[in-house]
Amino acid sequence: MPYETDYTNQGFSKVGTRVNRPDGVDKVTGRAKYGADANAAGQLVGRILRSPHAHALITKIDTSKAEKLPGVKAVLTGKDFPDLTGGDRGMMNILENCMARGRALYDGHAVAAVAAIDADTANEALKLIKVTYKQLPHVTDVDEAMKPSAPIIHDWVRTTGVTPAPTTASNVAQRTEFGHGDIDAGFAQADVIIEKSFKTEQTHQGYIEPHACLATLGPDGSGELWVTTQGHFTFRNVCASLLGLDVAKLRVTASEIGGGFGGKTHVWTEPVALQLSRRANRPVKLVMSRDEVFKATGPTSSTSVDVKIGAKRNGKITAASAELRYQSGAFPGMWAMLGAMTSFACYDLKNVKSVGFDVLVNRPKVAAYRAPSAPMAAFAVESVVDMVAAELGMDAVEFRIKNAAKKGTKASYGPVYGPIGIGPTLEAVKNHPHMKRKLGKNQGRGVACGFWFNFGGQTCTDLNIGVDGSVNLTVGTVDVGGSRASLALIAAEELGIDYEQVRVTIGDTNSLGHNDTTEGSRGTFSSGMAAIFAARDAVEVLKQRAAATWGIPVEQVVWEAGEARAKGKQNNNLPPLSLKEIAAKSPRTGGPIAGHNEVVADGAGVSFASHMCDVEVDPETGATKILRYTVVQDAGKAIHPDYVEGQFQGGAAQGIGWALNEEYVYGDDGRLQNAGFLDYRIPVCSDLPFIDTQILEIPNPNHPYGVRGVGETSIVPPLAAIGNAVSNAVGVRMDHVPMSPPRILKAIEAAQG
Amino acid sequence: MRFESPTTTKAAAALLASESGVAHVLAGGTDLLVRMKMGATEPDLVVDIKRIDSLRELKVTAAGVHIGAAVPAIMLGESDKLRGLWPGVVEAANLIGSDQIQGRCTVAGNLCNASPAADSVPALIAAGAKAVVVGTKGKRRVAVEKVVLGPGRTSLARDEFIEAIVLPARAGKSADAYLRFTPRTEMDIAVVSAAINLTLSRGIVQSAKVVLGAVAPTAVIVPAAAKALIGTKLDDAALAKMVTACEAACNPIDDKRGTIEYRTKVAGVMARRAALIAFERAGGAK
Amino acid sequence: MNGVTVSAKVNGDAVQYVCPPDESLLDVLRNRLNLTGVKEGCGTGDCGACSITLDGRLVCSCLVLGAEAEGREIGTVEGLSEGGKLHTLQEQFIEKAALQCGICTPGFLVAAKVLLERNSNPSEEEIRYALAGNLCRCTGYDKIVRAVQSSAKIMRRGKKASR
Amino acid sequence: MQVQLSGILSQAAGGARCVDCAGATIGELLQALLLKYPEMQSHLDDGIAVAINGEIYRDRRDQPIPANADVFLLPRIQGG
Repeated sequence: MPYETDYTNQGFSKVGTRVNRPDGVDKVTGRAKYGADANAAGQLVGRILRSPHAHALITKIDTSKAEKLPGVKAVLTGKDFPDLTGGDRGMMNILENCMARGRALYDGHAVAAVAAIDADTANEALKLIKVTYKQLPHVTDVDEAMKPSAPIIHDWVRTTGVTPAPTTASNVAQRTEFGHGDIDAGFAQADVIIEKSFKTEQTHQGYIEPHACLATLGPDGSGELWVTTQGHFTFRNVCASLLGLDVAKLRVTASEIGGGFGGKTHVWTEPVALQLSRRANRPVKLVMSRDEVFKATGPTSSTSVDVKIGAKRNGKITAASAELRYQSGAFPGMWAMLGAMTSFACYDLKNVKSVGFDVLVNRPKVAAYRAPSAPMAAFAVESVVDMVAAELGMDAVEFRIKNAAKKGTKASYGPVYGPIGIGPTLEAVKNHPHMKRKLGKNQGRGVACGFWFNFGGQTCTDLNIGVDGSVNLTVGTVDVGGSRASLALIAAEELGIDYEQVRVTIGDTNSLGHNDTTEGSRGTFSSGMAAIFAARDAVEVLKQRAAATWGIPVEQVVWEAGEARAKGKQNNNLPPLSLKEIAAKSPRTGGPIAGHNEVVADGAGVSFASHMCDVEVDPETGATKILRYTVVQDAGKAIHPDYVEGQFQGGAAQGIGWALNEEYVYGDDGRLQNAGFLDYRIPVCSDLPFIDTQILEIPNPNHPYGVRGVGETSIVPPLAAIGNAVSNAVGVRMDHVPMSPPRILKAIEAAQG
Repeated sequence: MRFESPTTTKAAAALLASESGVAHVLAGGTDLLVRMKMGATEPDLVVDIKRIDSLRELKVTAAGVHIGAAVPAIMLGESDKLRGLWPGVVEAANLIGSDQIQGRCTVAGNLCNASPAADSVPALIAAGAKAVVVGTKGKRRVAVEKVVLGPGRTSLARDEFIEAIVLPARAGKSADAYLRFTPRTEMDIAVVSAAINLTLSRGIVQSAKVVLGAVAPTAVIVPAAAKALIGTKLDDAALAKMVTACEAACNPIDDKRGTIEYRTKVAGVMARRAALIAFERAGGAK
Repeated sequence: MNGVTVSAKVNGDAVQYVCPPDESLLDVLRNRLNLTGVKEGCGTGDCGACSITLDGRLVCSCLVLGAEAEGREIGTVEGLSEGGKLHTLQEQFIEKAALQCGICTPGFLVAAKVLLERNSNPSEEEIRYALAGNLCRCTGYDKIVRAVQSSAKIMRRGKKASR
Repeated sequence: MQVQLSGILSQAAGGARCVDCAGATIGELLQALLLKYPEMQSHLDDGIAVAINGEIYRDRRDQPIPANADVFLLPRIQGG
């Protein structure tokens, strides 16, 4: 049943309240089951052998000794994964990333896998596999990889997006360009032009739960996969396609997910676990170790970005341009394109151009990381925005307000904006008490803006009403951060019943139609939309049952405050029927009462945030302390404010880690040197202050409640906000993230000469 | 692998002596278990020394301090008396990892792990600590700085292990301090560190010991830095001289945790700040 | 590899298990005693997700051998609630929305419980340093610290009332 | 209507940043576009997003396109 998605500006009684999450008790008692918490009778332990080399030909793999080890039930190498992709390069890339095919492309690339009766045997078997490598020249730096002399990662890659189409291989997989107007003319009008280059290092999503799955695949081609994932339906489709299975015969169940942030939108070991299970005909549990997570799952790009912005004395930007070089690891991605699209999205620009280059290097395949690619572009752009403001002698916030995009602005990536929140977030920053705090010695303040698209996508939900009037809502998006609570609120709101009466279940792939991966801040937006419509669907049934009970036409029945009411004078004698009463009678009025909805929840509504941050820098060590941090973001409508704030705070904290300390450190040998939480330094509790939040609600016209996605945008401004704050504190422009103590100290000393 | 938990030092030494393969002593296990997990070592024998009663003793007396090899670092911080006598040693020991690590790790283990960045080692050396080493042939006492030979290498024989760390009696008007630099506030390995132990006489530094960590293969005693402080009230000139001496004593490496230049520069900064803290603790006034 | 037979107490109950001598207590708890509330985030003592108490001391169970636990008392998240009643910290973590994905929550709860037993009125800074061994990637720690603060307050009030 | 093409999509249209094309829905528009520019097929296979008056639609081929709408074709994007 199609429903109108337009914003209805209704008053809410449940939505917007801070209720306790329904899965809370499970999660504070240790009962909630995550990826590694499931077991099956007769299960084997799966382990993966990984390349120690950044780039090498695999000339021979001898698995005979491993196969003979008692307790080993299956050994696989690349040849055990036949090419069923039918020439689909994208699928082949996924397959080759799961298991090398003749060539190891990065330190940590899988080259063989075993399944054995226990961990000790599996580990022993890995040692017995003899791999003969012929090392090849490697490249891990994005700028180096673009040079003509760089070793070529894939000989089949031709740069797309350039004319004429090249005929020789390159590490530049794609050139993309966005923008409008005439930047040369724009820069010619400028009174001030600032141009600067920036670098950012590679970071990982750093979810605390390593990838884990329990795979069962029988000789009949039927299988089960229990897995920690953001998208069990996508995993099902990809695994089925790579392994030649019928989609419907592979049931994938999403476990509770211990963090994803984009990193669990892609398959890494799951096809291998299934193939091991098929070979051994026993369930296989495969859990990654932490160093495997760092080495062989998808971090975000390291980047190199040039930005040029020109403005008139009156503070109006006349032109802006950027060239963005993003490495995508050993396989092509779209990461520079996203950087190019988002870089100037906050501003109303007549002349703008951004060019992105996606570059291959010998590092793990890059995956999405929360508003992928936007933070690095924002770091460069928002730094230059500050520099231009300073050059003009203008307040940096005022300068941003003067140039902010608004309804009707043609976005730098093309389309024209509807109602958006960048202006209001900046006004909120300007008026925030944070901005009035007096700064002390060695302290600095920074402000920055950020943008993210948000997605909707394919969504399918079921709503079933029990005979006692309690409601189960089954959704196909995973709960990455409290969405069950938000969705239960929405269902309760629509049905007019208590929040406590609703339970939300994450359905497996065989209980619902396809649901897109929970990415692009779509969980609450799209499943929320489908929940509204499924509830309205159920309300129609409830009204019919009430009409039948009363013996009146259904047109005379309305649904108000959780009960069916008979309208019209002739029906005055009919007392309302509550949902509970109708449900109790349902076995005799036509059977179970349910609502259902499938929708492509497009129109997620773009999202903007402005952050402010105060830091203190120790001028002798280069150490930065975050003194105060405030997030202002447009949520459209905050269904559950606690979890909206939680997204704001979590994104900011990840951004702070990225800005100050987190980075992949590669040695000259192309090996990752810090594949662990000790030397890959995500912020600890004592590193951070409380993170203040301010939720703005500028309704999204494409959602019945006005909801916008909120999950990602909060990681976009921190790099730049802290970059601006540190630069203001030390009096030197920081241009390299992370701004680790050695980098800051070096910058200070360089400036002092 | 065999796991043994003897109840006497004699039995422990005998076990170590009789093992022909790879044998490890297990105290807190916070380094050993990580190495086992990473496959860096595959022991044939692990000897847990925590069931030896005498090794779990922490004795703080006027004659000196006895820290049993199985005493977790957190217990050092729980002793007000020890904190009063050797604040630098305690703060160094309490910087080894999180509260979770503190509940397990020991200063003897921190020493035997022989990492150039070990937190407690510079403080112990500055304090003049000695290790009581026990083996099949009996006991010997050795200065802490003689235990570590280089990264991962100690001077202990196959059958030997540390029974206790002992600190000398404390002179009046003396104090120590330890500072390290880490990018995070907690859960980190020292990029560079400095321990200072001072004794004052009439407000003037009478004796001093300056030890740097993570700037060379082993902790570095810097006599020239100590000399710069002796006879002063830590005036700016004395401190500058000490900083120069510290920088000169540095022989660090470039690695994922820090660069040569950075370590050298910050070693001096840490030493200067630690010296001022120790001076104030000892009752000094500038 | 010959197994080691161990008798210990877990959450007050006597247990006995046989484990290989090099197996971590974390693996014993998860795989032999089915206490999967104890989580593995790193296996090297850097994340705190496997936090437990061992004779009352807070430790990472990944850095303890199962063989070492002979005669010891082990406390895990599964032992926090008493009967049908959640521990105040558990209630406050839910109430204050101090968890998002929840994978770090068991470790935080055990660490916070040990903190509040030692210090019934910790400052914000004391809370932050006491919990620095527990990594959380979702929340930015804000609501976790607040939940510990409110728990401490409630527990202090409870103690006064029961006097 | 005038359909604007971003980035790599314009390459498939011989470098044109803006092309003339008709269609009452996204589906019809893409079909018409493909007839005109067969090279567009690989991009359609990879996935495409259509911005209509600023709102991005990724999957809804039946989405109507109002008259005089601002229509912008983008490559499909990924999120975290």
